[in-house]
Amino acid sequence: MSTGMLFALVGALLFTMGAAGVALPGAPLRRIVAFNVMGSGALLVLVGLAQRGGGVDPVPQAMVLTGIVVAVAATALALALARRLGAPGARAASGDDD
Amino acid sequence: MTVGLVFDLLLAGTLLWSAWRTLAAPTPERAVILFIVFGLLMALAWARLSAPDIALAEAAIGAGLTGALLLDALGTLRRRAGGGP
Amino acid sequence: MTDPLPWLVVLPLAWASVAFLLGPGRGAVLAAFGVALQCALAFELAARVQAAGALRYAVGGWGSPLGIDWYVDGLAVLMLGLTQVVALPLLLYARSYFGHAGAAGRYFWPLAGFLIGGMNALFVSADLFNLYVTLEIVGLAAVGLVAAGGGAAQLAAALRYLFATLLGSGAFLLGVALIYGACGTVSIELLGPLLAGEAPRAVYVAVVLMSVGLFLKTALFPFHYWLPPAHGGAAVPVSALLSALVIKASFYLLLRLWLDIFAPLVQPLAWLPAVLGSAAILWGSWQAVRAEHLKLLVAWSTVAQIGYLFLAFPLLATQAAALDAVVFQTVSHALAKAAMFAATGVVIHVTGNDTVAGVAGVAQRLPLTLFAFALAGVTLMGLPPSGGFLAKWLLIDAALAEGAWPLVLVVLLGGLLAAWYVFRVLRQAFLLAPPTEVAVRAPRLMEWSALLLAAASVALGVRGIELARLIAPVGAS
Amino acid sequence: MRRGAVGVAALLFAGVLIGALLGLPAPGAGLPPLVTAQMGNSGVTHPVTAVLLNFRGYDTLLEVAVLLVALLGLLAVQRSERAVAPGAAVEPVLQTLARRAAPLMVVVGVYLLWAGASRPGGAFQAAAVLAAGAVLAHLARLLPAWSAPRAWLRTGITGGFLVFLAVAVALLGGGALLQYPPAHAGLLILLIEAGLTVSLALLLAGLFLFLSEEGTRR
Repeated sequence: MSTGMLFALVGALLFTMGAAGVALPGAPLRRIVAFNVMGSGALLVLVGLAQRGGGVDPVPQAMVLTGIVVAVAATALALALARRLGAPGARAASGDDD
Repeated sequence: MTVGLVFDLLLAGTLLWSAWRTLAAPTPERAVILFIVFGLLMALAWARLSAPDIALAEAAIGAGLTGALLLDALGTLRRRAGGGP
Repeated sequence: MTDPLPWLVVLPLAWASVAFLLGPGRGAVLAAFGVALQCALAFELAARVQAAGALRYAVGGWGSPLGIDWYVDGLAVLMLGLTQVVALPLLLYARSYFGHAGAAGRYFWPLAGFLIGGMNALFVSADLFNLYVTLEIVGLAAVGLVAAGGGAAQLAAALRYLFATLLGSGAFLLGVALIYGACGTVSIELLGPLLAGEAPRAVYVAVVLMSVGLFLKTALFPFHYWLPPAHGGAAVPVSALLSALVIKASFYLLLRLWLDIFAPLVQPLAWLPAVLGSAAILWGSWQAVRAEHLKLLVAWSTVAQIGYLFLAFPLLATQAAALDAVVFQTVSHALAKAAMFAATGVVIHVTGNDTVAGVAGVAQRLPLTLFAFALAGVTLMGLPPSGGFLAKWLLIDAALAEGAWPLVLVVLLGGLLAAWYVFRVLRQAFLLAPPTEVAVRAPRLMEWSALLLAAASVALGVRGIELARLIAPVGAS
Repeated sequence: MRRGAVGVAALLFAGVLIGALLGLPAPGAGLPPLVTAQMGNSGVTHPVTAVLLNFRGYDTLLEVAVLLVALLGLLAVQRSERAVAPGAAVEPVLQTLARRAAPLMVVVGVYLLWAGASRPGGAFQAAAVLAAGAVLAHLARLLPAWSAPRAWLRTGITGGFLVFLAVAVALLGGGALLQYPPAHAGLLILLIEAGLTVSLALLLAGLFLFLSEEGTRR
């Protein structure tokens, strides 16, 4: 199995885990982290699958750079909303470690 | 079995494990720290996929900036939840 | 005259950034001029497409597969025209609405500009990855607009909307990744022949992922959960833009993909959107009938009206009238829903009350606005001679030709339920108001833009033939 | 209940997805040969930069718009009056470290921008390093959080995007949107990248500094 295919499979699993984390109810911060795992997974599939025959494909690599920037933009917006909301989930969760 | 393949398999396993721990972490603090580790491992994976541009961007933006954003949010939310001043 | 196509994408992005550059709350006049110019450009483009057929444009001059292509046919130009035409009165309305409101309007103009620019870019793009980027612009701008200056409930609605839209675009992105991996290109033009033959299983997975992602963004039942709080809780001009246009953008993309490259793959699944659409019509209308708050009533009505868009999917392959029905429903709902939200905004502004019960007495105080609401209601119910009537008539016609009786039944039942929730508001409006209220004057501009949009949604039924002619070449391609 | 249902759905989906990936036939040549063939006309020598700023430069234009939209949304939900005051004292070690690191990060940023034409690097990486420097300086209390986007900041944030748009439109005269003439492609790409580096650095730093409340509490 090529490196590309291996990481494409890892990406598929990461996407699934992350998507489940976003879909499940939970503290906003956790869902934001899950969204980032999901996005990383999709991007890993994009490059890994394209390079599964060995070799380097600059086209999906450039797309992934775009994808990473889009992900950080969405993360910042989500955090801004969660912070203004006072994040009720964070309150419940920090009770057991403080 | 080449050294490269062994490294790839190890990296793949660690990546999945860190993602799982991130998502299943008992506290948001743990989740954020583990996510930063996950981001750095992602950068390694990009390097293994011969994508140094992405590895750079992932380390700086994916792990670095996103991590800083999450940590900062965590600090604020916790201070507020702790009934701050 | 130069080619209007690139300007339709560049212009809104430019005035949006300049509006931000000017500072918080600024940019209203700029936006109005920009969209007025975009209207003219869209009509010029429509004339060109009608004269010469569909256009292809290679951004950067490379052409697919190396570069990104634009593709503009009748359907795309119709969406471009609809977006600019609905946005113009809504922006004038917003200028009056945000005139005195502080926080909510601070970044409305740049966000609205990016929203419109993102939609225009989406309508013309023929590259799957580029479409993903346009989806993100539209999604994030819409979330920012919903959240702007809001209280806790509004922020919670925006966050829920954000997670829904991110999940949708994430699924779309994985679909794009699978298609690139399987076919080696993301150009829709080149994918056509590649997907027509025997496609690997990964492509089927991609089709399902992208379709579900777009269902989620279009708020098709049962993925509608995020829509009522978001559209019901946002500032009125934002609700109108979102309900009239933004959900249509993801719907347009879905329709385009299902008609074009996904067509050979989704044939056995075509009944699924119709089933979900039927459920949306019945459930959404019922919730609208039960809604206590005026804006929530209008938002639930959107959930129901989205359903009609999907009813025609099983008929698209065989009945030419089915596509006409979808297009008429898209256009007439956009106009009517923009009008209805605009009228609702005037009522809330004047009565200071956002419940259905609070509408009492509006018939005397705001006859013009109530007339606009009623006209928009005529379209939603599907009474002649409105655009909604034409859409539903064509749909029933196509369904009868296929012997699809259940669809006919759903359309009729949906019309009755729509009549119920519209007349609920109208009856209340004719009740006498409690006499103690202080008179607030209705802004003239807000009343007239609502009426203009409502009148257009009805007039569409009379002058619909031109639109049908515009999209006629789509089926041929 | 819901947790279980989502878990089962995720397992099923993962199985189908992995099966589909393993069932894919060997890939064709794909786009790399096309990229290689056109590298000479791209104005740069690094393939990823050629794709990012020339072949698919329009994607990058819209991507900057995504960042701008996120920042606008973030500003729109911010309270209008945010008192930004210098915060409490911080570890002197961190401050010294940040003082040393900041100029270094500027140097690295500029290097990455320049390197992007021929090897890994470019505007995005350069901007990310610069923004990381700003975040570090902020954590060391050398740079306060931003309260409202002042005129200079708004100019810096939109400047790179407007330069990009202006170049795109200026090229309409010679052909299509963003169609660089091969002879001038290198120079135009460098111009766009220089503008983008400033704007993206401010945008990325802004995502952090407009949100941060460190130093905003007395």
